Amino acid sequence: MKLENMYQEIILDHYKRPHGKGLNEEFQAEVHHVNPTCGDEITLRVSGNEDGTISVSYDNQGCSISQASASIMFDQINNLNFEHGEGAVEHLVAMLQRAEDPNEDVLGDGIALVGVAQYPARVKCALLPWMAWKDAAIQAGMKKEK
Amino acid sequence: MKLENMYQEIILDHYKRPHGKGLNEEFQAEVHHVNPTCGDEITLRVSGNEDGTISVSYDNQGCSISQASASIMFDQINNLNFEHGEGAVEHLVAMLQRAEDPNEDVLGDGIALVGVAQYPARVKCALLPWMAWKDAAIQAGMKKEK
Amino acid sequence: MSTLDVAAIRADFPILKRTVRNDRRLVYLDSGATSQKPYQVLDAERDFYENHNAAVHRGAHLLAEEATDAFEHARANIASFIGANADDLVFTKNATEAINLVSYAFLNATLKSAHKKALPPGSERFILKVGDEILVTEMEHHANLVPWQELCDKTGAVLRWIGLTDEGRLDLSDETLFNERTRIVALTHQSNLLGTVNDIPAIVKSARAVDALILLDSCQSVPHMSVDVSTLGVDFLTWSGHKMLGPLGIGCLWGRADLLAAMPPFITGGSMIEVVSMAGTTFAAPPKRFEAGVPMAAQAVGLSAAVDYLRVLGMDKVAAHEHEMTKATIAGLQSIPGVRIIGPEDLVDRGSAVSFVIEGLHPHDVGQVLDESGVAVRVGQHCAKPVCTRYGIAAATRATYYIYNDLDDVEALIEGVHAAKKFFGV
Amino acid sequence: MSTLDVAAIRADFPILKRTVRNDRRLVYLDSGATSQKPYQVLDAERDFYENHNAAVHRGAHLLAEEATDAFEHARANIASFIGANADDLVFTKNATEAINLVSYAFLNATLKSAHKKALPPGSERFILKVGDEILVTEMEHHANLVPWQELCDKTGAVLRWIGLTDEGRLDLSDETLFNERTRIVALTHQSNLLGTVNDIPAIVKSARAVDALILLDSCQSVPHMSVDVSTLGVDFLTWSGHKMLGPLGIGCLWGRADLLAAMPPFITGGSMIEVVSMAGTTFAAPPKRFEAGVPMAAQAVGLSAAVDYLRVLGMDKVAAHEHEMTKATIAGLQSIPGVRIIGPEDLVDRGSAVSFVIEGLHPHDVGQVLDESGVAVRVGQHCAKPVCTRYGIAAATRATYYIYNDLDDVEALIEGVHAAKKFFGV
Ligand SMILES: Cc1ncc(COP(=O)(O)O)c(C=O)c1O
Ligand SMILES: Cc1ncc(COP(=O)(O)O)c(C=O)c1O
Repeated sequence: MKLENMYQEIILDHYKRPHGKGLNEEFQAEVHHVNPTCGDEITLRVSGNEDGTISVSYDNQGCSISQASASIMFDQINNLNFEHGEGAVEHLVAMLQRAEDPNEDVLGDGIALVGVAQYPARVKCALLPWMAWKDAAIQAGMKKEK
Repeated sequence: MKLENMYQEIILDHYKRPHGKGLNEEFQAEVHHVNPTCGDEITLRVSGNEDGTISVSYDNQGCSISQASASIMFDQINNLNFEHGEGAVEHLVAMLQRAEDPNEDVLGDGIALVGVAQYPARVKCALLPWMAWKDAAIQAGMKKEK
Repeated sequence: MSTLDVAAIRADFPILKRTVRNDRRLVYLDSGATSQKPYQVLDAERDFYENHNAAVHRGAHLLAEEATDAFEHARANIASFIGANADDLVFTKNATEAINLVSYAFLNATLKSAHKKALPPGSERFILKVGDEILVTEMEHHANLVPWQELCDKTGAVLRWIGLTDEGRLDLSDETLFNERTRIVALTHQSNLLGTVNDIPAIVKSARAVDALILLDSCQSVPHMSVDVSTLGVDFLTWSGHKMLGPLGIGCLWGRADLLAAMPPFITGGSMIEVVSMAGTTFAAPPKRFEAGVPMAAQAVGLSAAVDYLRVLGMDKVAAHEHEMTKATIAGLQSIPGVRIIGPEDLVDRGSAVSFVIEGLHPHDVGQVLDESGVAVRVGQHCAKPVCTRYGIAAATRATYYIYNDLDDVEALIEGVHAAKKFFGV
Repeated sequence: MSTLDVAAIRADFPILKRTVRNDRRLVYLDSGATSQKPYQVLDAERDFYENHNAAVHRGAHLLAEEATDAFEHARANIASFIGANADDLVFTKNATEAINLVSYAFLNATLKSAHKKALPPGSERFILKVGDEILVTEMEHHANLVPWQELCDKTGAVLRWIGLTDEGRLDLSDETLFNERTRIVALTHQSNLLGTVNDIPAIVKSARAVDALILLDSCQSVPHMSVDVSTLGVDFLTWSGHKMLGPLGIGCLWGRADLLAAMPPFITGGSMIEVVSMAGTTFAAPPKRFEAGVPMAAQAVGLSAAVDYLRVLGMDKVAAHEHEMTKATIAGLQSIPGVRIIGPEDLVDRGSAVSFVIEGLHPHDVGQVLDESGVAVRVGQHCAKPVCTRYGIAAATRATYYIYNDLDDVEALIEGVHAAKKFFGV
């Protein structure tokens, strides 16, 4: 069974005991992203910290992959600045859609999502929280024009 | 060549020297029928005579089959009553679409149209004037309710 | 088991010979989304292309004649399958377009009337006033819901809907839903998520009492049971070819002749016209009025072969066969702790779509484990999000059956559900 | 003769092996109506059905993944054929639907705005006021005329058109046709009756000067010449798969990304939504927003194979090959007394559709004699009645060429015309 490649122990752990789930009262931008075919949903809020980093909070429902991915995203991106956060998102996309080798420094437990790449229909589940973060951060004006 | 089956001498004669072409000034109903794929057109007028028969006149443009058929229609139907005229129309339909044996008493030169049945795309051409007559006669209220 | 020789049927479907993940045999339980195609259908379509291909209704040469003949024979054959006349059957690209065609007939009649433009005699039935009502149900597929929402948004008509009981049936207790403002009742024959088969005679009676039109979305009925418009009493029937062994890219609208004749066109262009000038255009009679452009003739020929295939099996036998599998599925699922069936659990007036959720497990994950063992089900909202909302679920796992399935497939499903629970430890 | 190996090409087209009336070889000169299909296309479509068939974008099982992959790869490949991004290519059932999709974007934006309903940002470009103008030409196929007439009938916008010169070209002398009321210019790249290839840079310049959108009907250009949207400068491109070796039942709309994003949907239903409730619905981004219902995935895969086939030949070679045949046809027809060519007789900016009439002979009769000798041409109004009216003819005979034709076919046509004259004694 290849199933264990996707559902690694570490993914199931995040799924069962998600990190950072629950919305902060205060926020600068809130987005609601959905995956209309399967019903995954996430509400995500961002607010800027004084040091230029971004704090994130979320609430969601969905499959194990999207929930674990949200938990991992929280670990990796919370309190990063936009540039670093965006780098992590890009890196996840590269790993899932272009089979690039993952970098544990950037993705943390996210490297365990590598097995998802074999199931194109699930890639969207894994990306959902990360894309929501990027959208929210841009809406909050945290992307600096160059 | 089967072509001669459709384009019998008698058809080509009607085509080159059509009978009754030209519209009467007086009429009770006028219809304009077209065959939109090929551009055949007919304008046809009917008016009732005192004896209950219907006089018909027409002007048209189109292929040899539709023009010859109009000329033959004029010969066969002009100054018939609705019932007899409709009978002739039905008989032509039966010959062209259901391969029924033609009756020269009813169709006159129209029996020479029998070869058209082999070319389904042309059946519409042959029927056009006859259908126009029927439509006009009905519009003029010449069909009696039973 | 049953009335169909499933082994013989399976031999006609090339895709069933392939294996899927882990070299498992394919257990295809997603025919509700689209069915597989037998050789007979694929061969008919290919024969059209290899021997008779031409643009239909647009030429006088031999190929054009043959193609036109094949296309119109297909129309007549498909029409006769639902007890209809060829002239009253319109080909569309799918059921979705067929439903939109009717909703846009209302829109276009309303607008043309407002702008004092020519309309066919009888079109008053399609002219809406602000406050007129469109009645749907809470169990509609998005294809039979969103077009009516859109129509209301653009005309000031009001969308109303028949709610659902906890058992997954229409709640017909509110009789005021049918009233003198109701212009059309659009509902599904069989719910693609719940499996419910609706009581059409009751709906027809209520709709007729207020002189409303009735559109029946038959996507999930025409492929699975005997449907005869000459006795159903509805005004429009819409369905897709691809769910009944036919090719992708073809759908059907049947309409009562007087209504089709009274409807303005939807998509306009070539082949649906009578006389065109730069200043204005007059339109052909139905069904051509609604078939602008070069049509999907090869697909019509394929669908006609599909109809022949089903006719030989017999639609009553098809329904009986599916009924057996439905019964076994419901019994099997009921025996598993934590499984909740969404939709009727009794077997009366119920088709073979069986949806369920498992306590503590997301359908996507259930589907993945099933897929790993070769069982293809659909997971998600099934284009029926309001049904999910009604039953308090985000999504569901759905098995749907067809003529090539049997009780072994049911067993594979039930085993897969056990495996999923085990894998995730719930 | 030329740049293409016609014998090798012909071997790929099964239908060219059949004989027609009187056991004649098939001389197919009706590709302008629909082209024939090579094995490669038929095989690709069949492979999809036999091995990967499922409803795309609707399932998580292996087949659904494979089908979705095949469908989206086809989209990307077809888009790249015209120099476009996959996301900007919408699949429709034919070109006619593609054009209607744009005309209905105007209608729906106008109505939703009037009813104060949600519209995508940027949709102002599609909201019409009474007196706004839609500009077409007198040489349009009905598919690019009637939808705009209908739009005007329903909104109070005004249809204007660019007339034609006696030579069969656009008469661009009236500059006031492009003015500040002009909202969209919809015209054909190549006339299906006249063969004229229009001067798109000139049109683009005039349209841009008044900030009008431009829709290019490319039904007769994409199959026959190299077309690249990244340099053309138009906003929308519409064409049909079946005229370029692809299956029936699929058409394409390419649109500029910002414009597609600003357009409200046309046909609504499943797969084009974001969130649905009984109270209202939000829509997906393009291209999905415009692809409601289960799409024609097998046909997309077939069309992708067609694009590959043409790419290997090279579109410049295809155009050069057709040019040779056009030249021979015009010369051949000019040498026959009583023959009048409808459309440009010079060979500059001219495609391979050659239409003509014969003094004293109706095209239907000409076509019949040609058919008897195996030559399949189209006769009639070619879905372009205003062009017939403009040139004072009731109908015309038309020959159109493609990659599987050669100079022998031209000769067969010319001989057939002589035979027709002889048969009818004119
Ligand atoms: C120039 C032109 N535009 C539009 C169309 C319509 O294409 P379809 O009928 O495939 O929608 C055609 C062909 O019929 C055409 O030649
Ligand atoms: C009940 C029902 N209605 C409508 C549809 C829409 O059919 P299609 O997507 O083929 O247009 C479907 C299937 O998707 C369905 O199951």
